[in-house]
This record gives sequence, C-alpha cells and structure tokens, in this order.
Amino acid sequence: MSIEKSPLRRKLDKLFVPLTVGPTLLWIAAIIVYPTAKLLFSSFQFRNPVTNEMEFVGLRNFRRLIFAREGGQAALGVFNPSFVSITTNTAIYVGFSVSISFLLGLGIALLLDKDLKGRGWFRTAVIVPWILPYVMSGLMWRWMFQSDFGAINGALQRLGIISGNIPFLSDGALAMVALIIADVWVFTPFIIIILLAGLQNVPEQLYDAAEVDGASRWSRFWNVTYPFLKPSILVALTIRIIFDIRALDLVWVMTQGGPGKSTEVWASWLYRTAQVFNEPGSGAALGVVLLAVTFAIVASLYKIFGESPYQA
Amino acid sequence: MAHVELTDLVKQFDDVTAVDGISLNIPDESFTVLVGPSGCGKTTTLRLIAGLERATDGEIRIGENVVNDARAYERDIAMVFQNYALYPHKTVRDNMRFGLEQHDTAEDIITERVQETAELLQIEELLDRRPSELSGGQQQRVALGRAIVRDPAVFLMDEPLSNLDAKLRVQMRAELNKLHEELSTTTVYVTHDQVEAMTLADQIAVMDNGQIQQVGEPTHVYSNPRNMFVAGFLGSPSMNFLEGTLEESSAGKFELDLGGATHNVPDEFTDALEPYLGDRVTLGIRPENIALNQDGVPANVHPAAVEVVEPQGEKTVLELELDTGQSIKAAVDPDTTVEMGDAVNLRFDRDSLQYFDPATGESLTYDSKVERQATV
Amino acid sequence: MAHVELTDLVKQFDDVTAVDGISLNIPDESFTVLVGPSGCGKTTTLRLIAGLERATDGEIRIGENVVNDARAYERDIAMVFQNYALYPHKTVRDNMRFGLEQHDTAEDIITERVQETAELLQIEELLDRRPSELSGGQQQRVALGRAIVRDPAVFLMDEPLSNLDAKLRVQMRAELNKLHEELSTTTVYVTHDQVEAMTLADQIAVMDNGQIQQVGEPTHVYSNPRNMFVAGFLGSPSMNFLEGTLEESSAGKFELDLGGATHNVPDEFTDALEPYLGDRVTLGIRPENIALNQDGVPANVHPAAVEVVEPQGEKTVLELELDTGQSIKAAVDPDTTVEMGDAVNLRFDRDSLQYFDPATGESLTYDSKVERQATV
Amino acid sequence: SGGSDSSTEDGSGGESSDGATTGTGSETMADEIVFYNAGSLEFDPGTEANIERFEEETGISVEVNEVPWSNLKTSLTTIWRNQDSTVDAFNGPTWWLADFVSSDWLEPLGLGSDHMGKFPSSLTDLVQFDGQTYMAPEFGKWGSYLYDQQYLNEQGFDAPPDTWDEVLSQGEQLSQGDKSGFAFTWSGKSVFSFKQFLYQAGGQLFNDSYEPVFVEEGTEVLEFFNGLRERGIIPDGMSSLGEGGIGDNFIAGQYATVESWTPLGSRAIDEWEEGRIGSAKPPKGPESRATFQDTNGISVSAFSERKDAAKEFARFMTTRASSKNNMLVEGNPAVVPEVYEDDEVQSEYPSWLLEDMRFNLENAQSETYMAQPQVDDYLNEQLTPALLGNKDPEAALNDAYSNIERLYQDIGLL
Amino acid sequence: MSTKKSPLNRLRRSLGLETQNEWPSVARERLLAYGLLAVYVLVIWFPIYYIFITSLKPSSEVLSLPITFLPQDPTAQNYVDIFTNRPFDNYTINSMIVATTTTLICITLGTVTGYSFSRFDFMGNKSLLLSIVGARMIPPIALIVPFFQIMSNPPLVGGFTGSLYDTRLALILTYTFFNLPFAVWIMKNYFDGIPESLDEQARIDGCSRWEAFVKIILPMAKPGIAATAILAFIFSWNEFVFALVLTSSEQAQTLPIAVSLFVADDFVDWAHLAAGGMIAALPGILFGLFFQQYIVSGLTQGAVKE
Ligand SMILES: Nc1ncnc2c1ncn2[C@@H]1O[C@H](COP(=O)(O)OP(=O)(O)OP(=O)(O)O)[C@@H](O)[C@H]1O
Ligand SMILES: Nc1ncnc2c1ncn2[C@@H]1O[C@H](COP(=O)(O)OP(=O)(O)OP(=O)(O)O)[C@@H](O)[C@H]1O
Ligand SMILES: [Mg+2]
Ligand SMILES: [Mg+2]
Repeated sequence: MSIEKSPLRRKLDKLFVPLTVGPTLLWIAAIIVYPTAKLLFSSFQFRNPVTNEMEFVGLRNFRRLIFAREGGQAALGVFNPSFVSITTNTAIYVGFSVSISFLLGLGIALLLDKDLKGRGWFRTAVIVPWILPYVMSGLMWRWMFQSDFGAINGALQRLGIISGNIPFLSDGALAMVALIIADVWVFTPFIIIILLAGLQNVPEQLYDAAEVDGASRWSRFWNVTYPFLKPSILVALTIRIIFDIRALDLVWVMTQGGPGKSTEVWASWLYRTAQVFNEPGSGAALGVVLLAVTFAIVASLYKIFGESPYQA
Repeated sequence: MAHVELTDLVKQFDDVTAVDGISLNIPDESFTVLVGPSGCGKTTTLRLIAGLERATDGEIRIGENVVNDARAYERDIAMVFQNYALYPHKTVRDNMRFGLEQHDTAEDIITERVQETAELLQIEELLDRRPSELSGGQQQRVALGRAIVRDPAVFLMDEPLSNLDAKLRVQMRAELNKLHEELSTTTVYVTHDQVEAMTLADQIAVMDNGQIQQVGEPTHVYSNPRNMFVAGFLGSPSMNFLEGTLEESSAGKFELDLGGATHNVPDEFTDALEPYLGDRVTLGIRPENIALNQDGVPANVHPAAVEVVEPQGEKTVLELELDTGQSIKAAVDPDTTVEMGDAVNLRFDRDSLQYFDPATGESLTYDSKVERQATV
Repeated sequence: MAHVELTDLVKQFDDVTAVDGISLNIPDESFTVLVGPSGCGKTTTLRLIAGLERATDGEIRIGENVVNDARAYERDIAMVFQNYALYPHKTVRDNMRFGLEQHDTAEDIITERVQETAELLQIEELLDRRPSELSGGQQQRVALGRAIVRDPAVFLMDEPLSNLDAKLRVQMRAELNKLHEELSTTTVYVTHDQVEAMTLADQIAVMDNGQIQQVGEPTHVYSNPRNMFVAGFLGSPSMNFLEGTLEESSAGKFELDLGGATHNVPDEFTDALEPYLGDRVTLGIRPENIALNQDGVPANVHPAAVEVVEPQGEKTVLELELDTGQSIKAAVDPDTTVEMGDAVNLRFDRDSLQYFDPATGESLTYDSKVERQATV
Repeated sequence: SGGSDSSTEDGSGGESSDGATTGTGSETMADEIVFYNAGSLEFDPGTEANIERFEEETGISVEVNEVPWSNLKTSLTTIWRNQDSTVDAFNGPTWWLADFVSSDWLEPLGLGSDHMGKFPSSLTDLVQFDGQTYMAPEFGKWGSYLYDQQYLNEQGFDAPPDTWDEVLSQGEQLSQGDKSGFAFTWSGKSVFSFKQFLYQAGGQLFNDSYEPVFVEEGTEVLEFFNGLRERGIIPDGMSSLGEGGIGDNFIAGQYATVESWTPLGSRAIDEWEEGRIGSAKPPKGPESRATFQDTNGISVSAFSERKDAAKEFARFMTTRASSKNNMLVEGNPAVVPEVYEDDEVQSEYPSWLLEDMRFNLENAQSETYMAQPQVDDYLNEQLTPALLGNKDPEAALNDAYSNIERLYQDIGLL
Repeated sequence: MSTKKSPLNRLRRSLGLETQNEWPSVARERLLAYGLLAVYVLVIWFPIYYIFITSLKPSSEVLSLPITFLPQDPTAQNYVDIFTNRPFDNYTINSMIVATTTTLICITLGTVTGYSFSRFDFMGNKSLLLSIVGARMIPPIALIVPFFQIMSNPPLVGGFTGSLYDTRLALILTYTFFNLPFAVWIMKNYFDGIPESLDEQARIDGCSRWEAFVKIILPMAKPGIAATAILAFIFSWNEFVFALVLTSSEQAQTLPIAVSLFVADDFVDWAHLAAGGMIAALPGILFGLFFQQYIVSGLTQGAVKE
C-alpha cells in the first residue's frame, strides 16, 4: 500500500472549514453587524439641515418619537399623537392582513392538502401573486381601486351594486381596506406554501389512528393536524408579521401613507422621516424601535407556538 | 366481540388491484394471521376491515352487520399500526384515553380502564411520559394498550412487532399470546414474519397477489401446502424444489427422473400421482427433512457435493450440488462435521415429500396427504 | 493486501468514549467480523481504520505502515456502507469507475476491471442504470463491486446486509462468502446479526462498551464464551442463566443449589470450580442443549412446567418454569408434542454447560474447557 | 473638486454678466449636461419640447434623468453631500431652495435683470437670496377660481361670489341636491390649500426672523372651512378628493364653483359647451385676494463641472419664448406676464381666462422656508383632523406651531 | 365490476369524484374543494388579467368609460413605447445584472458555507448558525438609514474613497444582506438531506474534502441550488425600497423603480405602467409557472425546517 505525500492537498483539506465559512461570516458581519451598529449610533444623532452636520443629541430622537411634543418639551408620559396613530394604523394593517391571510391561507392549504388531481397546477396558480414585484402588485391594486376607471368600481357598477364610484384610495378607512386587500392578495400564497408543507408533515397514520379511535373530523383537526401544524404556523406568522411590519412597497406605491396620515405605518413613517425629511437620526431611532418590536413579537410567537409535537 | 366475514372482497387502486376477491371467515375469539410477501394486500385487507378504505366490491360483515358503508369511527374496532402511530404530543395516558374520550366514556370509567390496562401491560410508570421518551418495546406496549383499553369487537394488528429487535420481538410475541388467552378478542394479525405467524395463529391465511392461497391451522399449512407458493413461502431456508419427469420403473414403482439421478416416489403417492405419469412433476423437500447419510441405504439417496457450510449455532445449513447440477439446501445438526467439497449422500425424509405440478404450482398430493393424516 | 493491527486504540467523542482501548490483530486475508450490541463502538472502529475519524490514542497499522495520520484518501482501503452510499447521480458503471479514476488508474485498466468485476457479480446488464433503478439486492452488489474493483488492501463493511429482507440476506451472505474465497482480501465486517457473524467469519470479535470481550473462531466463541456477556449475546433464544450456590455433596461431588432444586456439576469441572465452593455461581445452558426427558434419568434432570409453546417450523421453543420459579427456555424438535401446562423433565447436555462468576460475569470454566478440547 | 469652490466665488461676483465666462479653464462650453427631472418627462411635454429646441440651437445635448418626485430632493442631497458632480442642473419647486442655498449646494445663475426682470417680483423674491438668483422660474401652477356659469344663472346669480362671506352666503343657495356650492383641491395637498387660504386671509407661515406666525390667520381659515362644512356647502367626500377627483366632479357638473389648479380651466373649455365655464379672481379673504403659487424652476449644481452649459440651459429654458412654448405645448401657465399677450396664446385661450391667469400670477404669494418637508408635515398632521372637524382649529394650529418652533430651535434658527 | 367508459365518467374517475371506490362524503368534499379552489384562483388572477389587458389598450381606451374588460383594440404599442421613449432597456439590464450577480454571490457562498455547517462540528457552529438565521429576522427597512449612509459614504477599504450611491454595486451588496443568510440556511438544510456517507465514500474512493464536495456532493445538490438561486433572483429582482433609496438615475435604477416612475404627482400613466409592470412581473410569472416546485421546496427548506 502506498501513502501519498501531497502537502498542499492535505493543507487545503485542513483549511476546509475556515475557507468555506470564513468569507461568509466576514461578509455577513460586514453587511449586518456593521450597519446595525451604525443604526444604533445614528439614532443618537441629529442632522442639522442648515449646517448639514450630524450632532449628537443623546436620547432626544427616542423621546420625541414616543412622547408628546406639546410645549416644545418632551412631556414624558404623554405619547406623541403621531406615534400613537401610526402605531394604531400599523396594528390595524398588520393585524387584519395577517389574520385574514392566515385564515384564508389555512383554508386553501387544507383544500390543497386533499388528494386532488392537478394539485400541482393549483399550487402554481396560487403561488404567483407572491412572486410578483410588490411594486407591480401595489400599483396593480391601485389601478383596480382607481375610482373612475378601476376594475372594481367598474365591475360593481356593471353588476348594479353601486351607482356612483367609491373613492377607495382617497377615503382614509377605505384606503386601509384596499391596502389590506392588496396585502392579503400578495402574502396569502406564502402562508399557503408554508402551511401546506406543515400539513404534509402530519403522519398519515395518525389520521387513521384517530379515525379508528372514533374521532370526528373536528377532533382529528385539533388532536392530529394542529399539533403538527404548530411549527409551520409559527414560521408562517413570524415571517408574515415581520414582512408586514417592514413592508413599505405596497403602502408607498398605493397610498404613500395618505390620504392625510390615515394609512401611514411605521415603515412609511420611517422612510418619510429618514429619506423625505432627510432626518436620518429620527429614522434610525424609529428603526431601533422597529427592531425591538420585531424581536418582541418573534419571541412571543415562539412562546405560543414554539412547542413541537415531538418535544417532551 | 364478533366474528368477521369477508366475501369476495375487492379493492382497486387506480391500476392496482390490491385485494382481488378474497373470502375469509374469521371466527369469533379466533386469532387469525395474514401472511404473504410484501405488496400482496395484507395491509389493504386490514384497512378494509377497519373502514379506513372503502371496498370496491364484495361484502364485509362484522358480527351480524354488513359494514361496507360504515366509516372507521363507526365500527367497533381497534387497530395497532405497524409503526404504532402514537400521538407524539400526548402523554401515554392521553394516548390511551383518547379513544375512550371519543366514545363518550364516563370519566371515572376511563380512568379505571386506563389504569387496569397499564397494569396489565406493566406500563404504569410510563403513563406520564411522551412516546419519544419510550423505548421501542415500550411504545409497542402503549400502542397495544391504546387498542386494548377500548375493549372493541375486533383487534386489527398490522405487523406490530416488525420494528423490534429480535430479542424484544420474542418477548412481545409471548405477551401477545398471553393477552389473547386472557381477552379472547377476535384478532386479525398481519405479519411477514413466519415465526410470528406460526407461533401466534389459530388460523393462518397465506396471501399472494391479492388472493388467499391457503387458510388453515399453522402446522397444517406448513406441512401440507396447497401449492408451491405456500410451500416456498413458509420455512427458512425455504423448501427445495427439484423438477423431473414422472416415470414408472420396471418394478412398477413410480420414479422421478431428475436428469441424471432418480428419485423413488414412495408408494403411498402412487394413486395421487398416477394421472401425471410421463409429465413433468416437481418434488418438494424441506432442508430440515434432508439427512446426511454417508454410508447410505441405496433407495432415495442422492449423492451431492458440499458447496457452502453455514454454521448458524443451533443448526448448520449446507448448500449442496446434486450430481444433476441442481442446487439444494439441507439443515443439519451443528455437530455434523462436513467441509466444503465433501461428497455426501442425502436422504429425503419420505413423510415430508411433496409433489407439485410445475406449470400451475398446485400440489398433486395435497388431498391424499390430508386424507391419510385424517385416517392416522 | 495487508494485515491490520490495532493497538490500544481509543476514540473519545466529547463525553463518550466510543472505543476504549482495543487491540486487535486482523491477519492478512482473514475475514474478521465485529459483533456487539448497538452503540458498542463497531462503526467507530471501522471508521478509525478507514481514516474517517482520527484516533484519540493508540496505533493503527495497515501492512507495515502506521497510518494514524494518513487521511482517508491516502489509505488503500475500500468501504461498504450500511446504506450502500451509492452516488445517486452516477450510473452503476460510473459509480464503479469513480474510485479508480481518483487513483489515476489508466483508462483501459479501468474499463477492464469494471467489466471483470461486473461479470463476477453478475451485474453487467445493470451497468448503465442509476442506483434508483435497482432493487435492494442489486444495489448491494453494486456497492460491493465498487469496493472490489479497487482491489484495495483492506475491505471494510459496515452492516452491509442490514437493509435487506431475510431471503435476500441469506443469498447475499452466501455471495460474500464465495467472494472472499475468490479474492482473499483482508476484510473487516460489522454486523449485529449473529447468523451473519457465525457464517461469515474466520475470526469473530465480540465488542461491548467500546472494548473487545472476546476474539476467536466463531464456533469456538459460541461454545466457549469467556464471559456472560458473550455467552448471552450469541445465540437465539439466548443462553439460560441459573444462579445458585456451589456446594460439595456428601458424595464428594459438586452441586449447585438453585434454591429448591439441585444441579449436579459434571466431574470434569471440579478442578476448575474448586476455588468457588460456597460462592454464588451461575450456570449457563443454551436452549438447544436442553432436552425433554419425560421418563428421565434422575441425574441432572430438572422438573419444569411448560408455559408457552412456540412452534417455529424447524424447531419449537418452549418457555418453562422450573420448580424453583426460575424461567428457562428450551428449543426442541418440532414434532415434540407438549402443551401448555404439561409437566416435563429437562435434561441439560453436560458437554454444553458453562459456569460463570455472577459478580464479574467471567467464565470459571473457560480455561479448563479449552484445554480439554485441545487434548481431544 | 477644487473647481467648484472658485466658480462659486466667481458666480457671486458676476450677477450682471450673462454667465458666459464663469470659472477657470472653461472657455469652451461642455457639449453635454445632465439634467435631473422630477418624475418622468412624459408628464412634462412642455419641458421636453423646450429641451429639444435647446439641443438644436446650442448643440449641447441634455441627458435627462428622471427621479421619482418623492425621492428627488433626497437624491440631490445625497449627491451633493458627497460633492459629487454627476448632476449639472435639475428642475424642482422653489420650496427646496432655502435648504439647498443655505448648504451652498447651488450655483448662482448669474442671470441679469434683463432676464429676471420679465418675471413678477413675487416670483423673483422666491428665487433670489442675498441678491443672487439661484433658480430660473420655468412654469407655474397656482389656484384659479372657476364656476359653472350656466348653473349660477339658473340660480339667479350673474356673478360668482367675490369674498369669503359671499362664498358662505351664496354657497348655501348653490348647494342643492347632489350639487355643492364650493369645492377646492384638498387630498394630499392640505398644506398647499391651507397656504392659499392663509394668504387670502393676509397671513403667512413665517416672518423674516424664521418665527412661525400662522396661528391667528390660520384659525380664521379653518373657521371658514368649518363654516363651509357645517352649512353643507362643500361636498361630503371632500377630504378624499384629490386634484383629479375634483376636476372630474366639476366637469361632471357636481360643483357650482371650484378653486383648483389652472389646467382645470383648459379642460372645461375642451369638454363643456361654449359659454358654460366661467373664471374669476379668487374670493377675497379678510386681507387679500392672493393665491398660492407652486413654481418650478431650474437650478445649477455648485459641484457641476459643466456650469457654463448648465447655466445656459437654465437661461434658455426660461426665456419668454420657452415659457410660451411650454404653455402652448403642455398648458402650463406661463410665469412671464407678457406671454399672456402673445397672439398665439391669445388664439388658444379665451381672453377672460388669460386675464384671470395673469392676475393670479401677479398676485401669487409663496414662501421659501427651511426644512420645508418637515414643516409641511407638521402642518399636515394637524390640518387633517382640524379640516374634518375632529380637532379645534386653534389647538391644532398651536400644536403645529410648537412642533415647528421646536424644529427650528433644533436647527438653530431660533 | 363494471367500469363505464364514457368521457364524463373518465373525467369523474380521474378527478377522483366517483364514489364506488371511496366514501361518498370524501368524493363530495373533493368536488367542493375543486369548486372553492377554482373560484379562489379566478379571483386572484383577475387583477393580473386586468393589468395585462390594460397593457394592451391604447391610453385613450384605458381612460374611457365605461371601462372594458376585453381590449377593444389590442396593441403592443405600450410595450414598444416604453423601450423607445423610456430607457426600459437600461432598467432591464440593471435588473438583470443586479439580480444575477446577487444570486451568484449568494449561491456560491451559501453553498460552501451551508455545506460546512451541515457537515462539520466546528467551534461555535451552533451559535453562528443561529445568528445567521436570526439575521433573517431583522426587518431590512430598519436598516435603510445605515445602508444609505454607508453606501453614500463607504468606510475606507483599500484606499477606495468614492461613493457607492446610485451604483448597481450598492444594490448588489445590499441584496446579499437579504439573501445570503437565507441561502446558507436553505443549503444547510438541503445538505443535511444528503447522507454524509456519500462524502465519506468519496473520501474512501480517494477524494480530498474539496474533491468530495465538488465532484460528488455539489452535483447532487443541484435542485437545492436551483431553489436557492430562483428565490434569491426573485427577491433581488423584485426589491423596491432599497433600490428607491440607493439609486437615482437610470445607470442603476431597476425595473420596480422604473414602473413606479409612471406615477407622477397627480397623474398616472396607466397604460404604460401596465406594460412596464408586466415586464417587471415576467420573471416571477415564468418562474412561478415553470419552477413552482423549486420555489416551494426552497421556501420550505428555508423556513419550516428548524
Ligand atoms: N393507496 C394506494 N394507492 C395505490 N396503490 C396502493 C395503495 N395502497 C396499497 N397499494 C398497492 O396495493 C398493493 C397491496 O398493498 P398492501 O399495502 O396491502 O401490501 P402489504 O401486503 O401490506 O405489503 P407489505 O408487507 O409490504 O406491507 C401494493 O401493490 C400496493 O402498491
Ligand atoms: N460523532 C459522534 N459524536 C459523539 N458520539 C458519537 C459519535 N459517533 C458515535 N458516537 C457514540 O459512540 C458510541 C459508539 O458508536 P458506534 O456508532 O461506533 O456504535 P455501533 O457499535 O456502530 O452501534 P450500531 O450497532 O447501533 O451501529 C455510541 O455511544 C455513539 O453514541
Ligand atoms: Mg403492509
Ligand atoms: Mg454502527
């Protein structure tokens, strides 16, 4: 037998992990850790539009963001009305679109989980809205909701349901409804895919076992399907909520937060503050708040749905 | 408790006929075992009885009722699945309670029954664990417990021991045996393990290709296979088949010309084999019914060369080549001292000989043998 | 080809010592089988030899070289993995070629060797298929072929048959046997199937807890276990152990007081057992060495009650309860007619008796038995 | 680049020259400039036509870069903070000037009074800082007051209301059935509407020392709106109607009178029968008849390396001829009063409309102030609930006031 | 057993609607499921249909009443216009370059790193992996401020002083931030599904680690790589917010920005917007139709496996 002597080959072999993991870690550190640090740093700064200098202002950005502005002083304990209303908008937007698309997605996923011929086709048909550019989807819905020439008013009129046009995007409440509809349209496919994958993880035999045990359909759902679906629900909700909290695309192209501030959400507020007002400090502060809120939501979702059926 | 009767049962999946018209009577309190090679329709038959599949044709009767259209949860059966199918997120106790709860059993009765069953199976200390915290054998017992606790009309068990290692398997087999003695619930049991089949069954049904090949008491079927399939399927190493032409010797005796060697047919088969004189006939002989006979009586002794010696502890299996070139296996005493290349003479135990029609595989001597046994 | 020598080999994973100082000499051209319960370190040992793990301590020598520091690709070995590990995206031919290509073998030699090997294994017609298009047994042969074609110094095989069904297993076992006769490549083979171990091995090494318990010829180890672990591990149903106190009878004979019954120790063991007089001693007897003796010679006959009868076709296993309350198994002829509840007398074959120290598990009679056999 | 500093100095001294010889080493004019336009040029056919003329006449090619409106100011800020020379000229509203000029990012255009003199002084005030012109006014957009002559006649009025009081009193009579007496553009533009009415009320947002001063007159404006809403004079869905919606509804005959942007007049002329559309001066508020103007102009980057060509571009695009061309091609009202006397223009538009447009131009008011988008946002935030009657006008404006004041304190202006 | 051969029966059979072999309730539910799914699909595809036909209408028809649900006078003029009057060729090229480069970086790094995470037990690998996964939880918008700052004023690396603002490079760098952690995670899960004994077999066959990875494992990971690549491509192609923030001219703007440019202050050019939107949506629709299973498997590998 021959023992080959090839020092380079051996050396490269020994360096396998550093060579394959190192670049990615450096890269990720550069594009995530560094910006995050910079975000924190910026949140303590204020850009003076006159001098164009960044000034250190401590926690002022946070105080002003969250607490009331009256009297030129941050009055602790009284919340900034904009913060309150935009937070409310965000909660309404995220709450409704996530829960509607979750229920809808669960329903469709349960239908698709049936042993249907052509299931692949349905899945293809169902998935497409999610992979279109959000901008295009947002504008498409803006076009659908357009008050004079939009398809929705057109169709409703043709069906004789309404006589005059409904100004969907220029009425505060209706604009929020329109936004939620668009959002549900875009993101339901994601829920469907994730839940469908979860449903396929349910061991078929457990349904049989439950049926033999005499369980009704409802009881089978709660005792067999749901425990196995929980991890998927967790993932679907987490990613979905994070997506919605940060989703600017739809809001920005459909309503720009308007009319008035009726559809302004955290994401659009952040963008407006940081980019349109060119006030990066306040934008960064809002970004920090957003990060914190996101992590809090993720943590609580894990609390609720975290337990997998195989865990002790 | 109830008897189960299947009549001309058919189950068709798209292009596969999984169950192809089987009729089987499963008496009340009996322990019936279905055996057969993989894919022969055992599981499907069980699922039809359970109501997890709907029959394409035929009739299923449990007790007095035709249950073809009843769903699983409407039939009073309990099933043990091959992989247990325990609910992984429920404790052992809740796994066992579930079926009772679904049947609206009163709380105190549930508690009592679960407790009793757990004691019977010696899993009381496991009641608060989850399935993932149990060993395979313990899971197995829980799966059994979940079925037993229900006290159903019929037990269905689908290869319930197939996942266990050899040692545990032997243990569990014994426990199942005891259990049936105690409860006497009608049981249909699927396995592809012959030892299991032989040891557990009151009645064994050998299936192939969606059809039942033979039904009967295990030892009866083992020694009197109706056809080559059954003969070859039961027993390990499996039965040797030697094909030859049936001729009448000058002495008026029948003999099988194996192409280079001659096998003398014992007289008692002459009547049964008479119609096949001149035809091709297959002789069947189990390895354990072959003895080495180094000095040898001339009649029915076949010279052979030892090719492989496989000592297996409690027996030694020999692979031999007959002079005719045919391969044959023999199971002999472990202290037999033979070596590769040895020339030996084989003696076939005449009581254990079987004759088949090589074209159809049907036994030519089944009826005469059974008759003879009955008269003995 | 080469011999392999392991010296004080240790492999430590975090907090588990998977291999705990084993020394094993694997002679050139031998077929060495490692057996042992799950988790005892068989796979780890193999992987150490292969160079897939690095030894924590000790020495591995292949042929003349210490290879501790050589990487897998530098050792001239071929390995057959439990799950075959065929490259699913390559054809059978390319699977077999790959190893040779990696070793810069000339194209015409590769072609020739692949062809030869394929013929040897009768897989020529499969050469252009992908693994997914093969049956389990065919995949098995390809996995073997891939190893054989390399003509390495050592073959390592990790439970290569464990995924096959019983029938195929028997076939493959025979093929492996023939193959080794032909090629004589040094082979280390891991299995937890005893029949495999017994039939294939020139030399068997029984492992437990990362240590080698006994090495030797299979039949030797089977009949002369060094300790209770080896005794209990080999054989199915496994050896019966009966514990008692060793006493000297009035007749000067040794006997084991089993607490209600007495077992007479054959004279040949007297010397060996002398030092343990008055101590607890465990008697070991294999089920197949127990005979039913309904009329019975009084000496060494134990009355027992039949509890379970398990006809297994070629033998029948009885579970019996001795008068002392101890459980014991016996394997008897299938035509033995006993029934549950029968009272029988058991006779232990005196040549097969074993005596152990119940505290350490060590055999007390190993040396004397081995000696005696040597003189016979 | 060092060149930019010196040219800034140069420019500040050359106010009266026409800018042909600014800077060092630039005797020959560059043959290409980069021009940033807000949004797609497709919506500015007037500008497009003028650019073509410019390229033909000067041989300088213009590379137009379209930036989304909402992003243009930020883009420019970024580019200039890096002292980047990619932009030579851009087109944008006057409101940005304060921020840009105070950061020294814009190049004085060096346009003499021969060029600037043709614009009304209300306009030149907006684009000049310390006597330097930083933006050449290109076209304007301001409020105009239109009415449905036919409907007014039916209701027995021969003239539209002339003052806020008349708007309130006549309005009630004009609002019948699904017809509203008065409407104005609101959605998304509440600050602009507010400013227009604020100037009509004689107020302004800031005084010369950067102090917000809008509360008093602003309260009057909001109370006027309250009056309109309470008497049912403005349409119900008012808060939701944007420029397009107002126009559509007016054309559909739903409003008796409307204050909207100038192009609606042209549209009514096209779509209504002869003589139905009427135009008037904006209703007079407590102090004035002013209107708000939204003027776009062209500025040149202080970091440009092709300043001469860029300045020439800014000049060319804002000549009388270009202004006229823009009005003819796109219908953008010219910011040069003389254009309204031009024959071609006269033949295109009715004289009474031109007269009102010119009046509006000359009486338009605007302001440039620092941190415009934030200031507008603070106002917007308070105006919306106040306009809907959900918040007391004075309280709303006081909140806006204190927010803006604090912003200016942060910046260091106060 | 009689099986009727009429086409209707065959359809019923192939859709699983016959009851002979199955419980009637199951067949009934299946029929209901087909119905509900069909309605759902029609409803969600209607907007896509409407914007598609809008893109085929001349502007005059788009803004005329009553609106039409079939183009009266279909024309490709809008598509011609956006490529002749507007620099859609530039936007498309930008989108291609940005999406392709991002995808290449992500699959290259994601593959090798995912492999190491799957196969090696190196120091801190669990927590490193956890932090990579955690990075997916960071809402990108929270970071627009620092990204904008960094790109317009990048830290000095190797003497580089220029600004990355308004360059495709800025977008590429940014998009790896969304996609690389995801790619590592998908690939790690994918490699977990390839038995390690194959690597070992390759090493026994004489391969070094690198050779085993390149010659044996990589070819087997093609479906996983395809799934990762498709998702990374789609995410980069569709991204809007960072493109809006980090670019300002056609030298770097991508299609989503181009489409949004049709929205002017007070007027939207719907006909051309629809055409541009269809161009921007094209890869998504094509990928959805032809590679649906990769998208699904990528998402499930990337999301559900924990
Ligand atoms: N749901 C199904 N759809 C289509 N074919 C099926 C279905 N279930 C079983 N079959 C087919 O029916 C035949 C019988 O299957 P069955 O599961 O009853 O076999 P089995 O005897 O239990 O085999 P094994 O011992 O392998 O479990 C097989 O050919 C199988 O492929
Ligand atoms: N990579 C590893 N890291 C930590 N512990 C390990 C590792 N590989 C093996 N072990 C441990 O080492 C011991 C021996 O493992 P090994 O795989 O050699 O057992 P085995 O004898 O092959 O068992 P089996 O019959 O179940 O395959 C076990 O306790 C196992 O858990
Ligand atoms: Mg089965
Ligand atoms: Mg192992």
